[in-house]
Amino acid sequence: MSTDQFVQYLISGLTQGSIYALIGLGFTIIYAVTRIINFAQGEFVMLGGMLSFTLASSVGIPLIPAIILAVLIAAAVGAIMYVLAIRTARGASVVSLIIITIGAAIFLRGVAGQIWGVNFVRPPFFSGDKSISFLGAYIHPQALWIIGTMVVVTIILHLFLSYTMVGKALKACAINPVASSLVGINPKTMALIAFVLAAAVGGIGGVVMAPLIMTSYTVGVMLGLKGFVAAAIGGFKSPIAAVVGGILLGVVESLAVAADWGPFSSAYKDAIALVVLLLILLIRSGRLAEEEMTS
Amino acid sequence: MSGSEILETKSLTKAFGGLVALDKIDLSLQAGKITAIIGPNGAGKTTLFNLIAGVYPVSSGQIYFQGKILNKIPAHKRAAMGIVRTFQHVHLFGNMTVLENVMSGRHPRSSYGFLESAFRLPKARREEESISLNAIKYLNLVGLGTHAEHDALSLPLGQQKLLAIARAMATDPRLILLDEPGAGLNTLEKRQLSDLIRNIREMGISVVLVEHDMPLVMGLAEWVIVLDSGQKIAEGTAAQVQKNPKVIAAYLGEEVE
Amino acid sequence: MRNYLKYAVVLILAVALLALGGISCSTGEEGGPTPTPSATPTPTAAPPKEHYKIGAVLDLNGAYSNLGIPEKRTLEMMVGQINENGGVNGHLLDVSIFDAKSLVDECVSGVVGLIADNVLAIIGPSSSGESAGIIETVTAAKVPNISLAARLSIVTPVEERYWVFKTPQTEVEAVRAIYAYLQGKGITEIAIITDTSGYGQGGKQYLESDAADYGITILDAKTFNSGDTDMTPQLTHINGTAGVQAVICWGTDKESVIVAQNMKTLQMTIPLFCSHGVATKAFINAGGAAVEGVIIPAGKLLAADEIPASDPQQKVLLKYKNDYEAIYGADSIDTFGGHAYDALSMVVAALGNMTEGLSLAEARAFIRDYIENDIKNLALTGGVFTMSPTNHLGMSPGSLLMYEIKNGDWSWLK
Amino acid sequence: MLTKVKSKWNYLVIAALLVLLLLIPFEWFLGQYTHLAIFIGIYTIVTVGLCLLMGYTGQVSLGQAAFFGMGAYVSAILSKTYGVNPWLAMFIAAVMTGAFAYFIGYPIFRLKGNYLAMATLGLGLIMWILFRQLVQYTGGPDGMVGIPYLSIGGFVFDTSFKRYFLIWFFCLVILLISQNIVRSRTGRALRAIHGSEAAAESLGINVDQFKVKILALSAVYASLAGSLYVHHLRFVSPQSFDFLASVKLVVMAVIGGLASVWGAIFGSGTTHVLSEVLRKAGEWDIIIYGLILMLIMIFMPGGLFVKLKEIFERLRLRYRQRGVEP
Repeated sequence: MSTDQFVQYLISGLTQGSIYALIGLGFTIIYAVTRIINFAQGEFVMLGGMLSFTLASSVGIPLIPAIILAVLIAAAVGAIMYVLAIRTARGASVVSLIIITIGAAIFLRGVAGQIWGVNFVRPPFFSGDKSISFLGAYIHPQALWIIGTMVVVTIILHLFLSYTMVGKALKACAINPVASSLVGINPKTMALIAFVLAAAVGGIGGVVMAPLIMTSYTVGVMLGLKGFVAAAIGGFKSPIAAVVGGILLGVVESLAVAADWGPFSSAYKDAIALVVLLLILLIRSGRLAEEEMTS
Repeated sequence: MSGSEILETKSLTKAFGGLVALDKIDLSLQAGKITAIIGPNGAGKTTLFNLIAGVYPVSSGQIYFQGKILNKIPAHKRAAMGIVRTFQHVHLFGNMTVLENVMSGRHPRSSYGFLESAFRLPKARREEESISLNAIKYLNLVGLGTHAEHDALSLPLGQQKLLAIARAMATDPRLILLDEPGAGLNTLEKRQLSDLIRNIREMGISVVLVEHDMPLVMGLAEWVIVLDSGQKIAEGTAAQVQKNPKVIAAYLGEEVE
Repeated sequence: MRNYLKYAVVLILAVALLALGGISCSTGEEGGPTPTPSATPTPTAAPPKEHYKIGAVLDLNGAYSNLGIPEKRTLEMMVGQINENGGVNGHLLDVSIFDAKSLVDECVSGVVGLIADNVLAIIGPSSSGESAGIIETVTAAKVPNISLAARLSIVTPVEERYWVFKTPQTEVEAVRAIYAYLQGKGITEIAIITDTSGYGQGGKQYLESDAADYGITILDAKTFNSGDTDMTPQLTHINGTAGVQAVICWGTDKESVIVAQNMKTLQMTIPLFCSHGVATKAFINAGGAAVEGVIIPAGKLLAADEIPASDPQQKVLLKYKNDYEAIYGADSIDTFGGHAYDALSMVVAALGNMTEGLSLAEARAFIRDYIENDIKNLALTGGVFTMSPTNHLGMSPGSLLMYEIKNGDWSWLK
Repeated sequence: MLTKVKSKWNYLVIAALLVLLLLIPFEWFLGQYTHLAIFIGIYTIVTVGLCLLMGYTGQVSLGQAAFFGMGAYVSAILSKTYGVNPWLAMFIAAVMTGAFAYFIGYPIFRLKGNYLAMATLGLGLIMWILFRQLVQYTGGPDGMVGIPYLSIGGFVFDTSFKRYFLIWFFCLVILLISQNIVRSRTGRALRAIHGSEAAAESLGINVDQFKVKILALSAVYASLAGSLYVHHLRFVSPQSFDFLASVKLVVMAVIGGLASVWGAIFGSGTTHVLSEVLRKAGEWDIIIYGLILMLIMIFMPGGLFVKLKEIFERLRLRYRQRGVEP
């Protein structure tokens, strides 16, 4: 494989990785604060994409306001979902809450299907369709938007969690809900904020990735799955961890296609990626166990 | 068997990455006695417990139980040998009743497995019989017989601690390690606790307790070992260690509740 | 406060249920057990004859819903028309449509349910996997089934598919159409990139087996999964393979667009050929600039207006196109609805020749036998059908045309 | 409470349910739903395993469909391609799946919490990919048709009516076995692990070993269900064992009631009856399905079975007070 090709594989992996990371971020935020694996995260991404399409292409609002509006609506859906479905479930175990998010995902998908129909669509590109040459490889301008957005969102989240009052409260709640509620942090409010944040981040992701990978009412399933894997590799620990997980997944997938020895054709790329990642987890697990004991 | 050693450690050391939690500790505990391990926070008391219980491997040195070396023996095998411990944060099984908690303590003293239980084979029925009989016996020992059917976590903390001890006793131990049994108990409950611990000793079982509550320790312990920042700084009878200047120094600033 | 919210949730459910009620009622009417006075053209006060019950399992949700929806619309439209004209020999048609959700289990359950409802024949499902799943069930129950899925394996080996027919063109015709075209253009060295789905693997199988017959060699073969969002790595590999003159992609429309998109990004200039599975408006609309110049084989429906009157299919193509677009809007037509049109047409043809008073089993057997033996040179949207005991597809060759996408529309490469 | 003091009431209810179960497949009763009832039975078997694993031992599995699929495919391939006797094939499948689960259990259970979820999910996906890609054995994405029926001597289970009784026989036996397990020393050990691994270990419970054993047992259940599944449908395709299938299984386990063996029936039953009822709703079905799923969890987070038990208890007490205990 020539260096040009290698660079191309990396670029592709990085782009996909950024997509997975953007989705993984949402999983991480909600999990950290509530211990819930939110199976509706992929649907937030779907909403972001579909809304930006409707607003920009159908309604004809200029791109920027359309995007902002789309993200706001997605965030609102997140809030409504938490208030109506999660908070009303008093005394529900985490598992039950996870099932609620599954129900919500199915519901949102169904509604989206009714609103937008079953065909897939593509919102307008942010800055054209002319691919850019880079070290003998090519990259689509929208891909740069995706990577950029991922980086910016991650940094903002990181700063938000580390330096703002609310952010710190969220962190505290993530580390120890009981203690933080004793010092006057209301876990319910924190959970609400987490859902809104996650939905917004998912929405943003959906908005930037939709022009490149297109969107339809069913994309939430696959994207959600990839995002979950990304977040899980990162251990649901921090935004940074989720990003690392996502990039890792993307690059390994891309290289798995590059290296196609005999039986391990591109048909097995996902399997190869998963095996590699599981091995990483297992190797790390020893150390993780040690950490648990000391902490 | 009083007089002989139930537990011995030789230059026992445990390090987590950089920090040394226990540094070359030599201990020898008399069988059938109540021994207390005291020391300020972070002295390494709980680490010592975890090493004896086998929660994590020793870094260097040896632990002997009734003369047998313990280092390589996995935690779950030690209960069968006669070592059992309780936890500072009670660690009861919330998904079981009081009685079931104690019954699960009979695990090392019974042997039937999946097959026998799946098909209710005679062996299973026989053992279940004795399991529940023994469980009730130990439940009565700690005076919780009347609460058998309640959910374990519905009990007040005092009784939860007693239940934890009953559960440990159900394994028919030779040596029972009690991690801060007195923490969070009121005076009355503490008195009950002391009585219970003495009872256990009367049954010929060696007791080791880590405890912050000095009055309780001094009232109970026949032998006291003092740890400070991973080192053994003193041991002896309660009266002796109380006068020991090192001990006093170690406890300066530590408010003794 | 919280109880409030609970009530809110309940309210939503109630609304949804009402809506459900509405939906099922409305479908009920379209399925039409109750003939409206205007719809019953029986001047003599003869008692209305019992309805002909037909079942359909279509994917109204999930991966294949973009096939299922036009199929459903087509069936509802046809049933409406037929019943307006007094049904078949005075029997009103009653088509009950089950949602298979693009899932095999759901599909089988749906079919079992339909059979329990004593339907005379079952139309659908839309995907090859589901279709394979119901073969055992319909065979055991002796109910004729007309599949709307692409794979040839659905009707072969025909002795094991006694009760199963299908209307869409198979991957075999599509592959041969493309290869013939390549041969004409003198292209001999190609790369293929195929979906790992049943549809894609079917295409791969025949692309590889038939290549030699057309003097074509496959230099690189890559795959992707349904739902993948980036084929750049595969295409990079293909791009790095010397001598590739054209790429053939075998998948459904969304993934195919991404392949086209990625080729453009990699600035690959060699032509891209896609399967007949991408003949949807969404492919063009969402594909935009990326799919300009993509060449595909597809049914004549896409060029209905250009088909000469000499072509036996012309009439039916125009009729279906105009009727459908009259209801669902201009340019709403696609070939998948056409497959449903063909399937129901065959069943109706059989019913039209069915004698009165047959038992359910007899009626089912009659429909099967009629389709197998008496569908001869029947021109429909997919092609001209001539079924036989050895051929349960029976499509005459040349049912597929080659199209190139030029400024946002199919243009027939005559 | 109910599990202990077994009053006449409980026996009455159980008897009634059994009679109901017995009558379902008869034409004059619910005959046309036999197929549905069979599916409920098959999925109940998988769900029970999941309840033991998740509800009692507290170990998440997002890849249970992998074992379900292994059972299905091994049975299908052996009995169709190699002409092995279906019963033998079923047995081999169960042993293979159980052993497989046992051996991957050791590495997998070194992971905890969400890492474990991730690992099981990965396992499920990998198996699914294999089912799709090993075309020469599995028939690929389109699957295999023409898998033989089960039969005893000359008696062939060639109708849904016959298979109904076969499958529910298996289902009830497995429910009883599981019931015995959870009410035994083993069951206490499993619950202890769920309660506190440290405490369990300190009481001499070999935590790791119990985990892999229960994983293996749940895998065997899933495998048996898979075998019954293919010999019922006489068809198998990878799609029935994808990620969503694993999720569906977890959903069944939870809405039935994770910490109750008998809840499995309600979990499997509800999901299947729901989608059957909703199928008439056309495209709207999944919207309503999603809503109902949420409502069940919101109003009975402990699962249907727990709720039913509460209601039943309340009724019983009321009648007790009225003094009309039969």
